[in-house]
Parts: sequence; C-alpha cells; structure tokens
Amino acid sequence: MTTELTADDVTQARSVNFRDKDLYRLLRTLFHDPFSTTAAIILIVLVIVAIAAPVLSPFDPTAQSLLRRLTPPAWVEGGSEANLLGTDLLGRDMLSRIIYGTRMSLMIGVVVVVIAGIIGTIIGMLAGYLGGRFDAIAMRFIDFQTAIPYFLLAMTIMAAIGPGARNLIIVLSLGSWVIFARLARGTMLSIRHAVYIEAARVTGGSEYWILVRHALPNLTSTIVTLATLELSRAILTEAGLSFLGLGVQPPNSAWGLMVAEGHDYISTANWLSTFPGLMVMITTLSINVFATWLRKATDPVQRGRM
Amino acid sequence: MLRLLLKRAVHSFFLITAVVSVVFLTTFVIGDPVRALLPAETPEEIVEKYREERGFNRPVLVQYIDYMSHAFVGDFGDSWWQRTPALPIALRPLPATFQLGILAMTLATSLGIPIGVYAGMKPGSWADRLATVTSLLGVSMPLIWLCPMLAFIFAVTLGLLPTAGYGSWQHMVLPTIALAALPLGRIVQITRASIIDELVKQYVTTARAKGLPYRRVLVQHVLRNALLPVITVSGWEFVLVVSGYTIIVEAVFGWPGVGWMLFSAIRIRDVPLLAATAFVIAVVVVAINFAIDILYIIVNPLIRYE
Amino acid sequence: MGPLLEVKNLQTQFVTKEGIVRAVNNISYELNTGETLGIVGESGCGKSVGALSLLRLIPSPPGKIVAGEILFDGIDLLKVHESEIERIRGNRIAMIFQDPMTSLNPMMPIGRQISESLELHLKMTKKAARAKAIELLEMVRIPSAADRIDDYPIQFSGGMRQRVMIAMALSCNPQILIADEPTTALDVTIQAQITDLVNRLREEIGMAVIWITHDLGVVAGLTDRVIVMYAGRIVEEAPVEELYENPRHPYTIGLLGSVPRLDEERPEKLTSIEGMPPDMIDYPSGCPFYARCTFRIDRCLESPPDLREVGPGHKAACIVDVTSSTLPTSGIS
Amino acid sequence: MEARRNGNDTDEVLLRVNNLKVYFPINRGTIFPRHVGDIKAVDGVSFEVKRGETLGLVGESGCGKSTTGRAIVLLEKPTAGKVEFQGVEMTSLEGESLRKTRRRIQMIFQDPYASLNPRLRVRDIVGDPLKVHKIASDKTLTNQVRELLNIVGLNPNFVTRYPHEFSGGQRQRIGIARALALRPDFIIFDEPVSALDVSIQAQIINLLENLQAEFRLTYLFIAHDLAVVRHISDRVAVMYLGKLAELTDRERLYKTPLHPYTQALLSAVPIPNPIAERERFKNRVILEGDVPSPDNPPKGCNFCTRCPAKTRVMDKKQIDCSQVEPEFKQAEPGHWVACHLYD
Repeated sequence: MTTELTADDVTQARSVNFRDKDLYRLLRTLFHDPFSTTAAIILIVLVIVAIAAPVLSPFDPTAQSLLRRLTPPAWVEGGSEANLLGTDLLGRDMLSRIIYGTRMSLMIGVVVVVIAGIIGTIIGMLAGYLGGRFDAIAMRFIDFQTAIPYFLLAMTIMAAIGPGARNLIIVLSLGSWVIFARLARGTMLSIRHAVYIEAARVTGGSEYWILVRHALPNLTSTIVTLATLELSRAILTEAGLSFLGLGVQPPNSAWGLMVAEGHDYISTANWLSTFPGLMVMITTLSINVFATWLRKATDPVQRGRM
Repeated sequence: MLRLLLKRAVHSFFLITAVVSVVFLTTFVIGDPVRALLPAETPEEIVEKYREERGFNRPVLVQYIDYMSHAFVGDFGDSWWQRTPALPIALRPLPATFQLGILAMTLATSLGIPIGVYAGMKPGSWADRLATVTSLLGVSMPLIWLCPMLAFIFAVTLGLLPTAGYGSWQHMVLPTIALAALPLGRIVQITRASIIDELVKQYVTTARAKGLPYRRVLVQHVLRNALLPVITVSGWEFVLVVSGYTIIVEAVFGWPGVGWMLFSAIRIRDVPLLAATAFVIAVVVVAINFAIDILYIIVNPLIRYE
Repeated sequence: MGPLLEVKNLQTQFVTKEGIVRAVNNISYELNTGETLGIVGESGCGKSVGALSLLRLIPSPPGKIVAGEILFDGIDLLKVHESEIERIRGNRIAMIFQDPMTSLNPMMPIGRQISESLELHLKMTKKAARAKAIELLEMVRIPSAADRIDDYPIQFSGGMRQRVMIAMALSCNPQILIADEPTTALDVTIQAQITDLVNRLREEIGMAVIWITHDLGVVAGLTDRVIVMYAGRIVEEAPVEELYENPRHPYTIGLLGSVPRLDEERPEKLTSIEGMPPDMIDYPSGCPFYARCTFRIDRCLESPPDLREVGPGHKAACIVDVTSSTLPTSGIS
Repeated sequence: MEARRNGNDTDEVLLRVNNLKVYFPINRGTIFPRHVGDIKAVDGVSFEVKRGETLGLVGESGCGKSTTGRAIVLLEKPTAGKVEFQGVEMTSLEGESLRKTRRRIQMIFQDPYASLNPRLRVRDIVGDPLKVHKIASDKTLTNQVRELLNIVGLNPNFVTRYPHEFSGGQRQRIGIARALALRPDFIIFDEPVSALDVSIQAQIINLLENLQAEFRLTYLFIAHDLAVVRHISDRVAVMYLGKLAELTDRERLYKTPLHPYTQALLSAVPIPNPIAERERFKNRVILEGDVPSPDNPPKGCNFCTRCPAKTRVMDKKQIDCSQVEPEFKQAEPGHWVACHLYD
C-alpha cells in the first residue's frame, strides 16, 4: 500500500512517548477482549479441576451402584441432588467421572505437548541452524510424516501396542513433534539471516551466545502459541481414539470414552454423552480462543488477522 | 513441470510403501498375528504349528520382503473374516466414502469460500464475526460430540432423519453435515486470511487506479490470486476427511465406508483386511494430492518460473 | 482558462487504535494543462496520501477524506458517484506507483493488464486492445514487445516493470499522470532511463504530470513548479527555479542544506534539521515545524500559519520573513 | 588535492583486500546437491584502506558492494583472496582469535529496523558486545551504555527502552553506539543512511564525521548514493557486477572520471539545481538495458553490454571489449581504472 502511514508507523511515532511494561500490556490486551478473558478463566478453572480432582469430586468415579443407574441430572425429572449431572449405566456419578476425565485429558494433552514440543523444537532448531544435509534429511522426514494419513496410523498402532494412557501419549507425541520441528526450523531459518544476528556475530558473540541470547527469545512466542494449538489437537485426537475404544480404557474415565459409552443411549439417556462431549468442546474452544489472542498479542504482524 | 509431477510420483510411491510398512510393522512385528487369529485358549503346540505353516517364524526381514512384494500386486492375503481376498473387500466401501466426502467438501467449500471472501473484504462486519465463530468452532469441534448431537436433535427429538444407516438421501444428510463442519472452519479461516493478505497488495490499487470497478478488481484480480492457498488447504482438508474424520463419522452413523471398514477390521482383528483398507486409504490420499497438484498447476501460471 | 485540476482544503485522515492520524491537513493547489508539478517531502508528510486522495483510492476504512474539494474539468471528484470516478481513473487521470515489483498483478500476463483498461475505457475489442498494447509496449521501449506481451511480471526487471506500468497508465492518453515516487526503488541509471522516458512521452501526449518524490534532484530537472509538504501541510510552493534559488520556508531551507551535492564545493558540514517530524496523532496546534525550526518565535505557537504570497507565484507558510541568507549560524549544527 | 580532513599523516595501510572473490554456489537437489553454477557476487576485488581515511564504495544494487563489506568481517566466506587487517590474515582466523580480531572491525547495517533485536532493551543491545568481550562488569555496564548513548546523541535515559520505541534515525544511532562500544579502529558502513529521510540522513552523516574525528576511526562507506559518498569519502571505488571499475581520490573521481561506467553513473544523478539539472537532463548519458545477471556475467569486460565507449575502443585500440577483459590498473598515479581506453 502506498499509504505512507501504516498503523505500525503510528505506534512507532507514538510509542516514543510511553514506557511499556510488557506483562502489563499483555494482560491489558487480554482483559480488553471478553472472549479471551472468558477463555482464560475457563482454562484456569479446568487446570484447577484437573489438579484438585480428588478433592473436588463428590464420589469415587469408579464406585458402581446398580440401584442408582441411569439417574438423570438433578434438574431433570427423576434426578437427584446427590448426582448433580446424573449417573451412568453402572450407576457411577457423572460429575466425578467428568472431573477425573478432565484430569486424564489435560494430563495426556500436556504431556504430549511437552514431549513433542521439546523433541520437535530441538530437532527443528538444529535443522534450521546447521542447514546442509542434516537439514535436508530432517526436512524430508518431516514432510513425509506430515503427508501420511496420521489418524489411520494412530489407530493401527494403538491397536497393535494396546490401548492405555501411556501408549496414547507415545502415539500422539509421534504425530505431533513434526509440527513443532517444522515451525522451529522455519523460524530458525528466518532468524539465522536476520540482520541483528549478523550484528551480534560482528560484535564477536559466540555461536552459543547467539543461539541462546538472540535466537531463542525470538522463537519462544511462536512455539508457545503452537503448543496451545497442539494441546487442543491432542485432546481432540485422544478423545477420538478413546471413543473408538483405542485410547483410555475403563475403569479410567476419559471424555471420549464416556461419549462412546453413552452413545447407544442417545435417545433415552442423552446426558451420558452430552456432558463429556461438551467438556471436550469447551476445552478445545477455550484453548483456541486463547491461542488466537496469544498469537495476536505476541506477534504484531498477525494483528488484524485470525 | 513434468519433473515436478515425476518427483511427486516417487514421493507418492514412498508414501504408500510407508503406510503399508507401518501396518506390517505394527501387526506382524509388534502384534502377534497368530494369537490374533486363533482363539485365546489354543494350545501352544498348535499355535507353533500354525506359525510354521503360515511362515510367521521366518526372519522379520524375509517376511517383510515377502509381504511387500505381494502387497504391490494388490495381494494382502485372504480376509480372516470373509475368507476371500482382502483387497476387493476393502475396495467395496470406497464409493460410499466418496459419496460422503465429496458431498461434504462441496458443502464446505461452497459455504466456506463465500463467507471467507466476504469476511476478508469487510473486517469487522457480521460476516467477519460469523467467519470467526465458524472457524473457531470448526477447529475446536469434537466429532465424537457433534455426531451424537446431530443424531439427537434431528433424528431423536425432531424425528426428521434416520439416526444411522445407508441407502436413501435422508441417510446422507447428517453424516455430510458432520463431515463438512471441520473443513468448513478451516476453509473460512484460510480464505479470509488470504483475501485480507491480497487486498492490501499494491496491484489492487493499481487495478483500481486503472478505473476498474471494485467488484471487477475483486473477481478478476484478487479472487484468483487469493484462492491459491485455499486450493491447497482444501486439498489437505479433503485428505483429512477421507483418512481421519470419516472414521468417526462412519462409526457413529453406521455408514458402510472405508472408515467403518477400517474400524471393523481393527475390532475383529482381521489383519489382512486392515492392511488392505489402510492401503486403499493411502492410495486415495495420494490420488487426492495428485489431483490438487495438477489443479494448482492449472490455476497458477507462475509455477513454471519457480 | 482555469486550471485543469484544483484541490481545495483537502483533508484526509486515518482512524487507528491509537487515535486519528491527520495525514493530509488542509492542502490546496492547482495544476494547469500540460504542466509538471513536483510534490516534495519526506516519508509520512502526506504526499502519497494526498495523491491517492485525488482519485479516491484511499483504503477506507481506515482512511477517510474528511473535507475538501477536488475540481477536475468543472466537476468535484469527491462528490461524484463512484461509477463516475471510475470513468476518470486510468482514462483521464492515470497513476503510477513506487514499487514496480508489487504494482503489477503477478498472476496476470502484462499484455492483459494493459489491454484491460483499453477495453474498459476505449471500448476496444480484445483483438484491437492487444494490438494497441503491443504498440504501447514498443512506445515505452520494451524490446521485442510482441513476443513479451504474454509474459508475467516476474519475467521482467524492475526498470522494465516500471515501463509496463507507464505503458498501462498512458494507454488512454490521460490528461493528468500522477507519478508517486516512480523511481525511488530503482537504481540511478535506470532512474535516468525512466525520467527521460516520461519526459519525452509527456511532451508527445501533452499531459500534465504530478511528480511526487523525496528527491530534490529529480524534481529540479523535471518540473515547472514545486510544492513542499511537511507534516500533512503545504509549507511552500514556487516555480522550480525560484524555489531552489530563493527558498522562503525554514523547512525548505533546511532540506536543501541537508542534501549532499555533486555540483558544488563540498561543505565542511551539512546543515541538518535537528529533531523529528511531529506526531501525526498528537498534532501540534501551532506551526508543525516549530519544534525543529531555527527561526521560531512565540507567535508561531498560536495557530498553524497559512500560505502567504512572498513573491510572484511564490507562497510560503511561515509568519517570519526568512530567506536562506538570514539563516542564523548558531542553533544549526 | 584537498588536504585529508582526518589528519591521515601515517599512510599506514589498515586493511588490504587482495583479489577477493565471493561466489554463491547454485545447487540443485537438497540431499545430494549438484553444483550447477555460481553467482559471482564479488569477482576479484583488490583495494587498500589507510588509517584515518574514508574509502567510499559505490555501485548499483547487485554489484557486490555489500557482499564485499560482509566478506571483510567474514559474514560471507570468501571463495578466494585475502583480507589482511593490520597485517593479520582474516580469512584464516577461527573461533576465539576471530572473535578477538572482530573487536577491531565493526559494521553498521542498512536497515535500522532489522538490525536491532526486537526483544532486547537498548541497554542489552549496546551492552552485549561489552559483556561478550568481558570489558564491563554488570555494575559499570549501564553507565558505559549511557555514555555511549550520549556520544551518539541519544538521551542516556533511553537505556531501558525497546527498539520499537524509536524512529529510524534513532535506531541507526543505537546501532552506531553498539559498534562504538568495542572502540574499534575500523567501521564498515553498509548503506547506513539510505533508509533514512533526507533531513535525518544529514544528522547521521554529520554524526559519523564527528565520531571519525573524535575517535580517529577509519571508514569503509558502502552506498549507492553518489552524492553522499562524495560528501563523506576521501577516496572512492566504483563497483560494477562484482568488479572494481575505478578507484581514485574523491576530487579526481568526481571531476575527471575515466571509466565509461563512472561517467554514465555520475551523469545519471539528478542534482538539486533546476537550471543546471535541465542542462544535464539534455546531455545525460543514458545506459541501455539492465545490469546482466551475476550468475552469467558477459565475457570480456563485464560492462561491454551497456558501454557507450565500446566502438571507440574498437576504433582506437582495435580491442574487442566483449572478448578481452581489461586489467584493473593505474592509468595515472593513484587513479585505478579497468578499461581498455587507458591501456
């Protein structure tokens, strides 16, 4: 655009007049937008629920009671105050199961993102920084794995190595690290030739110093944003696999598993799958809203885009 | 250009090989096919005998080469379930999946592109808000929840459509909607971003300075350029639809497609059928990628110079 | 006969999160038939925004022309219907831009980009427009034009692309060509090619040119009259020789002193203008140049000074009577 | 000849560049690359810089002037040739000894927006070199940075600010402060003012001149603006397509340029004087066409495809410029040129 005055120029001209305090500014933009505020609050609550699950859940999530089976939620006719969200086929308390499900889903998601994030970032950074043959081979591998129908393979692998939380984490990490690697490499490549990196080199900074002092801080915000998005994807995939019986196994509770258990009763006891499904939805939606804000807030170039 | 397609063909070949190899690795190396085949209480000597007969006691590499050489002429062995060659069985549900997949993608693109274009043109308008909500919901939507909810609302509560099954057009409505939801979100998002990117480019001002009406600038200049990334993303989404989303959607709605076939093969532990189905899906994925490449070359004249 | 184009009190603003950017503040000028007018200023002074405003090409939102009149051939371009101004754009008033790399649609053959406006304005058939496009490419000296008409912009160098832009702009024999820094992105030998080309074609077609640039050298050779802009305002306007010989605004004087020159003995020091242009949001209420001015007096803070006649055809927006010889030696380093 | 402004009385050669070549290989294939050609960005450049002087290096975009500067500080690896700084061969240095020598040579970059790390405060940007070379302790660091800011004409209280809070000119001053932190002998400027507005440009140029006098600095000033180079340089080298076309002291280069390219270049520069400029406009030497691509430079003299004097060479000297490459040699004492006209 020929327009000489872009918004950035303006900010730049103006910002000479004030001192920013980074965190303060970041939080201010967060609370400026009601959606991201809500999302952040929901996420905080979810984390608290996950951590304090044993304290918060009114019942043992595995305690069966055939007498109380298929009790509807409290506000529906026939519901009871004791089981706020009703009970399932085996008379287990839905609320407690959902609380433990939160714990399971978040735990799996976070562990996957941490493992995949660390491995992927290291490989990607090295590929981007070293370049040459290491980069070429790593890149081919990454390209390749991205092109493979991942959900299909996740299913076969889970079927082969057996379901369960630990295996789920392995399989999901295998699917996720490439995305971190690709992003880290891309960012690294663009940073590697940044003029300020060259300036640091000219002033005599060692390669290690340049990597840690100059490259890494410019990498963190994009990686953190990606991590939130990958967290949402991991939770969705986990729920899908658990739904198909290839993920978390009973008697553990997981949202996907609960939806599957309630699936046949959709016409008679819809609360069985409604609530756990809603939890997945709320969680991933909050994460995505938060990630959108985070991306906008940390990357001025993204302003005005999604 | 020919080079590009040739490169792509080689890449595709490796991709299919990789998928079949992973299936082989997971079912024959990590899992024990004989145990899966025979009843659990079979005596050890019979298992051993069986192992020998079928050649499962040979070195893994020999088995692998043997297996792959058969696989490449489309021989995955007989399905353990139906006792006939597995590949024809795996191919049979393909039309059903294509029916759904193509319908869903048509729905997603024909809705998503206009919404995205309009939102990109008028940031902040109602269309933009709709686009934001659609794309956020799209990327956060758990299919395991959406499918039962659609069934609950339209089939159980309103009684308008069948809950599950195959045959009439009524059966297609809900699975198509479910399958279109996620691609819709992604397509809206990318179209919007792409239009916004394109509209601020200098050539748009040039075209307007020539006296072209805004609508004509949009149609003849902007739209075509902006749709390039949309084609790529739609292709990826189509791949995800037939290799991922469809597995859950078909499982929920009892739609006899490849996803359902894959899920069934895993559930009944029919290894040849599983491998054949995975092979079919991989071939379809490759074919879609190929089609997208060719479409991209047709639409983008500049690819010759890159 | 009245002027070909008359701009009166034009004001263009941009609404941003930080506040309203007052990009163009009340500018008025005239352009006569066949005349070449230079508009000089530094980045952010509003010279490009002002030019885009003429054809209502300001992206809106965030931009908005809030006041003013632009009279072209008796009609006010700011009041007419969009379809009316579309008939003028590219037809009677054409425009070329700074960056030849991005100004052309990368996905469309250059011939098509030229013939598009021929079909639109001159109602030519596709075939006739194509033939004319080849003719135009030959006119701007693109070698083997007939073979290159279906090439894409990526196949041309920067200088060649700017030639294509010029061919496109001149396709309908416009009465006015607005050239917005057309040589800034080019090397000096290519710049010489382009300025030479425009100058020759200008004489052939007999059009008026508004040449916008930050380069005082380019303006000196090409134009008849010069307008100097600072912070969205016109601070000085004069015939070209007069402006360079006898600048009457402190900013113009400073600007001329800031340029290292090839044609004069090398001065010991350049006379730079200290400080920075004002914030376009917290726009100063008095003279916008006050903070950087070496002639400033208290009265400058009262209101922004209007342009006043300081000589024949020479206007300056300064309440103090300054010339380059009254330049105080102290205060300017 | 005008007396050198910076009291260059020693004639000590600080930097000697000898037959420097920087080729960028063009490779096809990623895992098993095949070498299919070279972009000859710098193709055999030799010059000296004496202590205390400013050598200007001018040329159009893509002529290799920036690459030359970058190769001197080893930001690009020279394909061949020598870069000798104070008698030390730079290209053989590695690791610690390279870092030590780099202290003596600093570089200022063109883009004041890209050259400062957006995530660091001014204190860290300017103070980092001091920390890296363990010149300042944490305690004295801030004070030293404040002093450096003062030297380059910035408010010392800006130490806690981030780069985005500054204008282009101010950022360039920060970059200069960073380079000065290590008290270098030699600074390479890569288009330091071309991104700046005229009025700001003059501020920076004046600052550079003051600093040179104050700290007895030696400059290599790379730019495309011939007027700016004339203003600041003692001697000027003109580059075209990876090679030097002409090198001499300022007055001679601008008054009596020998190389046809230099002549055309100087004639193309518009000057801010309407009467003179109109005359120049009429008599301007307009070069045909574009600069050829450096991955396939013309045979013989690299300027032969655009040279207005080509036929003159043929008539006078019977040399075909498109076949025979001219040597870069002295046409008269202290005036080097690569053209057959002066053979």
